[in-house]
Amino acid sequence: MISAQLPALQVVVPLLAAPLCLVLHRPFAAWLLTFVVSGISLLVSIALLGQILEQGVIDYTFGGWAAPFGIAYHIDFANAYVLLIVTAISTVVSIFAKRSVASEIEAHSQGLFYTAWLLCLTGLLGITITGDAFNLFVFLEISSLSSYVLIAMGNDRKALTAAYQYLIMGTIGATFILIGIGLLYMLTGTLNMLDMAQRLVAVADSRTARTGFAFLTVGLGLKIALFPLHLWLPNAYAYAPSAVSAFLAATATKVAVYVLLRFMFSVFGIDFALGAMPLSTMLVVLGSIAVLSASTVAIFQHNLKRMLAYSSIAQIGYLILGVSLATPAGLTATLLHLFNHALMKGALFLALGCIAWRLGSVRLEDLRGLGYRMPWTMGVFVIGGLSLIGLPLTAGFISKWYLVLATVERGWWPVVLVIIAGSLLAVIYVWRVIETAYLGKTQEAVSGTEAPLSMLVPAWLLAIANLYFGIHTELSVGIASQAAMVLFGGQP
Amino acid sequence: MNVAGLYNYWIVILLMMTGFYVVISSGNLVKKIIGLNLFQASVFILYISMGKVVNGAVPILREGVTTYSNPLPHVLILTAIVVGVATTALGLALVVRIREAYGSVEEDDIHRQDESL
Amino acid sequence: MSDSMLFLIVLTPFIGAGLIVVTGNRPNLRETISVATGLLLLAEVASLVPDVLAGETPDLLLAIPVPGVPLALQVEPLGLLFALIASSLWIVTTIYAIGYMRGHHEIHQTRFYAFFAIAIGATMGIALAQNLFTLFLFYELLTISTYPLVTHAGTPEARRGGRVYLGVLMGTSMGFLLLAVIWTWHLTGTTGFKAGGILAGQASPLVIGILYGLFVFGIGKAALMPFHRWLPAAMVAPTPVSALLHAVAVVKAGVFAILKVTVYIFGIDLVGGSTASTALLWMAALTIIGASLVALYQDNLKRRLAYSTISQLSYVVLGAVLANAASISGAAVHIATHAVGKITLFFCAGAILVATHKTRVSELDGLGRQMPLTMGAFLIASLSIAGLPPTGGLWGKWYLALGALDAGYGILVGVLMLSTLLNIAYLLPIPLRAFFGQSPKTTVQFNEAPLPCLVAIGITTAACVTLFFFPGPVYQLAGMLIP
Amino acid sequence: MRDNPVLRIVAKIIIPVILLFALYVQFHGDFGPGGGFQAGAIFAAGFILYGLVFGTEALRNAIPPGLLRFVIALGLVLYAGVGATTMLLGSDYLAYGALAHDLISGQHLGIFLVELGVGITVSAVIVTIFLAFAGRNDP
Amino acid sequence: MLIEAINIVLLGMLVLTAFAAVRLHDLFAVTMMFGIYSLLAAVVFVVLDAVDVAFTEAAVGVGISTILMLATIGLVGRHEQRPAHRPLLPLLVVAVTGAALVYGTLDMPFFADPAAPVHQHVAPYYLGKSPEQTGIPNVVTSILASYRGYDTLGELAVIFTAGVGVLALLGLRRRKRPSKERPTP
Repeated sequence: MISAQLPALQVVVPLLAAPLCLVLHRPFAAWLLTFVVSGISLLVSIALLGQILEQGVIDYTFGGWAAPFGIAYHIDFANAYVLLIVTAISTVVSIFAKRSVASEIEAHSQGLFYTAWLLCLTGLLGITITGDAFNLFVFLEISSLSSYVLIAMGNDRKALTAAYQYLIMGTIGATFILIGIGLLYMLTGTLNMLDMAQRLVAVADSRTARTGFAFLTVGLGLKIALFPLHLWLPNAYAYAPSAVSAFLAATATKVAVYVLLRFMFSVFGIDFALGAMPLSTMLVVLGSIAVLSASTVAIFQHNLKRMLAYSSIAQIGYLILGVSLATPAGLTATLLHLFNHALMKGALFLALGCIAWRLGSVRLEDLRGLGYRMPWTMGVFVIGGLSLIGLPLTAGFISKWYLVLATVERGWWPVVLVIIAGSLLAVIYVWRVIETAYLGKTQEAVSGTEAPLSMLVPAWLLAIANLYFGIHTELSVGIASQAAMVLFGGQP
Repeated sequence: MNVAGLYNYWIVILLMMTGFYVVISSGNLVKKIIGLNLFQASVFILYISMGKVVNGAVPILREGVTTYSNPLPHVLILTAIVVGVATTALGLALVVRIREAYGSVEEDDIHRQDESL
Repeated sequence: MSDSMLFLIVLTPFIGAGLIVVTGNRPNLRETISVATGLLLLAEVASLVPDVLAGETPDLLLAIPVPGVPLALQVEPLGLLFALIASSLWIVTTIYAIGYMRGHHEIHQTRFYAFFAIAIGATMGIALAQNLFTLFLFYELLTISTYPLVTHAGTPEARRGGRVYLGVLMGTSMGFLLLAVIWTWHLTGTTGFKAGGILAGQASPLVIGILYGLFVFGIGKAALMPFHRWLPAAMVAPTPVSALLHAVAVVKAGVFAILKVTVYIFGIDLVGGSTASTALLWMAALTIIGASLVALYQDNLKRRLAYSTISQLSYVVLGAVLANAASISGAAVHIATHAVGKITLFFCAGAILVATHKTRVSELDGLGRQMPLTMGAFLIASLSIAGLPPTGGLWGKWYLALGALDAGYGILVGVLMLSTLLNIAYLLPIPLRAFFGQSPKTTVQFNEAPLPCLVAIGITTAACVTLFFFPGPVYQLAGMLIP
Repeated sequence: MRDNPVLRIVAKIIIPVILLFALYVQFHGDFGPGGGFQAGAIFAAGFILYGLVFGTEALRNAIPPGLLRFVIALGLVLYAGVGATTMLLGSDYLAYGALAHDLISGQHLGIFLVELGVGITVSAVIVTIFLAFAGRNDP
Repeated sequence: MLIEAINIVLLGMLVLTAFAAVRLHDLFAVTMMFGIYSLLAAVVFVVLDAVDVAFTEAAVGVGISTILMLATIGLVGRHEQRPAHRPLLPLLVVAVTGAALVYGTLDMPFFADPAAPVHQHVAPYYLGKSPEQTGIPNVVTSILASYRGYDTLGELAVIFTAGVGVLALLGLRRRKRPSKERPTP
């Protein structure tokens, strides 16, 4: 009985927890609730994945109304996979959050912080799991609004402007998506994605359909921070509370990418999305520019959170390149990197969180000699960094292997060069940090010790995950390729 | 082609773009939010327009009425309006805090202050 | 039995590193462990010799990160030869390092020994790699584990050197080598080393040419011009590092990898026939002559030796690209003979530094009378590098020359001759000035370097001479490459 | 204007009317236009008027923050709780049919409850927002 | 076509109000324009048979949003700085977006066309089945609260989020002069 209700529980548990968290209000209680609920969601998503491995897709209808009249969930490998990423990251990071948040946010608003966290989780899960276009929009707004709040709670006044900028661009994006959905509804008369996909076939070759697709793509591009729509991202990640940077960097853009894929492959169909439209070429160009320009900018950042933010923009470029290949291999590479990048960015941002907790700063100059004062923290950073560069035995290498291979198969040599150039630039901006931390002259004045265990453990969990999924890839590659096949199969 | 049936949409598009223009052109944080509201309100009109049926009636079922306008867009927009006002409230709260932190709500001033630091 | 031995061989140095870190605060114990690890490692490697001579090639699968791309080890003659050289010289170097590091009062000695051991572990991994992926993995690991050794001093100069080192090595490996590996996999569906090569008939000559170029330049550790800058930059490292890693382990790993790719990925027929090979031949010849010329003008002793190394490495590349039986085995032999010769030279340079704090050739006048043993060893090693009897250096050059003639490149013999003259020109003057030059009036009396250093120098010098009279074992292994 | 007797009298009379109207809108939504959201807005308007006339301080003292947070949460919990109940009763989330013996009355009950939930949270949130903004006004 | 005539007039007035909002630089006046805009929009909704939406738009647009904006202006000042330079890029963006939309309309079903897909597929089901399935004559309510009740739950969560956000950003305690946030190091 419970197993039949899992799809609803996946979203409803955190949704129901949010108001409780608001009432509890006490920092510790709120944190505990957040952690437990994240954990439960993780278990649920694992169970869902298990069910899908057995029985293929899962359909769930709300209010007992059959689709397309009611709202329906439709879960296959693709979104089960993303659900797993989101819940896992939320669980790990929420362990970390306890001490980190305590040091960055006043006690009386921590309850609100965790409430917003739960809402953000709810939103992200809702977006990922739903099979209904408008329901997607609603949950998109839940996650967006809550992430504006989370970012604005950073203790630097720039966090406010960053959140505002994100709010404006995010709302423009959401409105574009609303327009896109409206046009699709106008053509098909339905909001259920499956239904929409079937009815769209007849009317796909219409100017309205193309416009709708264009608006959806631009709107999602804003959420994905696809170059040149990325302007909101650097400050948002740089000035948000450390835990939030880690959580959002590892999940938010990933979910948006998933939605884009869902619309491109499942609703419109690969031929319409990448065949009929010049989109593929556009994506290649934008992705390449993103990789090169953002990586270059990252080299010159002194605020390391900002550096990682730019690196994220570059990594999004990789994801988009994989999509633009329009081959199963390319899509597999994208989905795989979705997961691996969550691991590496999570680890890196958590490491910075530990540093911020200890030094109250994440500026490069302040890291001199930190390699000896915080060996464990820097250890995480090194592993994450090597994974970002893509050295063998790290998850990053696996991503790069598949991405380069897919590109070589397609014979797009210039793109291969772009990918390689990107990872060489990564070497530079990662090594700046490592060199400063280990070879920089230590100023004796600051006596630093390690971050508390409750922060190191989750950081190391992710670091080890980076290594594990660099060696044992049956799980990650397996599911990613399954998901890619599902998406290529057309039906969500 | 006969475009008489589309004039309505075109005017709505003009409205949308006016709002959109206010958002991206204005340097005042409050006015941006107002622009956002104009933009969204116009999108609402687009949705409602597509729900209209000639000689249709308000979709509250009663005897002797056969054609009703399409209620679904109405529902969607009810939700969208609420989402919109929620965004507005949050945005304005941010503006208030920014004003307190920077003493200004003009983008240029704020940028200048951040640069100067 | 010998299968699991492969894993042990790679694992041993890492365990050693761990123990070294644990015992960091008790130097004597730490260094005893270091030496013991070396001996154990050599024993393990030696235990493989019978099997290999019997023509077996034990292998071992560790993991499969990417379907069809296993992480696996396998021993074959060339790898065994390389492993033997590296592991045996490691012991000698450790003994030397004890004297050097203490005599020179270096900081962070634990870190030094630990990363040194890790670097050796990576070298073993390269030597025993069963496929390109495994090779690439340990290749990168070697780069990273040697970085802290290069930047050991932590001075701005060391950091600058470290950047060049990392930049060139990682740039080439990620830019070219990884691409080459993935491309090979795309073409053949495997990355395993196989006798006779795997690429034959898999791609057009043009692709083969490009691919071979990617490999040869991608393996930046071979220091083929124009990607040689990292080697002089690495000379900021303490001398033992320069001696073992940048005369033996790292650079030899490079040329070894090229040899292996040539023999087991392309197959010598493919390379011999490929258009790219001619171009690469000239690139190698150019490096041989060019680096020697540069070496002539280096006053800093270690830098001069570094450029000499660059030139000598291209002998091996030359042998690989000539790709016939004689040249390949000549290359293999040269790996061995140059190793002992060059490490001796570095030992001497280090000994001089420890004893007199002198780093410049021009300062060495008359030193021979105060440090006769050191300078004597230097003389013999110089002869070995130049390839003159009574030293082993002769054989490598001999077979290379034969290979060149077989391949119909008579002119390359001329190149080898010319480079011999240049070797003499930039190496022999040093001992000569030391023995017969006028020592400056300041009559400071220097002593020989610490005993451990001298012992090490003695061993390697002896090896130089021994290889002249008994090249048999080395040649036997080398000969097995091309049945 | 806080010490304007006429205004205070009028407010005293109007506010209850507003609240009543809100309730009407809340429960008449099934038949005519209206529903939880509009009702909540109007209901909140009553409080806001009170705050404008008698001073936000008075309003703030009337409703302690803890209570406000509780009410905000209450509405959402009520709505989500209805869904959870139907789930526990063995049917899909928000399938009101399970709430009563027959579908129609189940639907009625369910819709009544969720609309109520909407009304509660909406009014509480609006009052909160009003107080929060007004709180910034004080010199 | 009386409806159409009214519609055109209303839309025309909307355009005028919107343009006024663009031109004006006194935020108080701009807010007023927005209030009027919402009111007109509400009337348009009534004309288009969307009474519930009209009701809500009136309550929200004219009511809550406008009050919020006024409150904000009261706190941050009512005068907008004139932009120094002519904003050409925004104009371009808007032009392109608008053009794309107009292009999109060309294959749209005509306004109020009963044959449009939206009136054929899902909506008829609601209009037909609502009475016996939910027993509620106001189809908007039955869809809102039952057929798509889950959306409404989400909508409520959005409102809830806004409440949480405002509490987090502004708080309820009356604070004296707000302390400046710590500037970046």
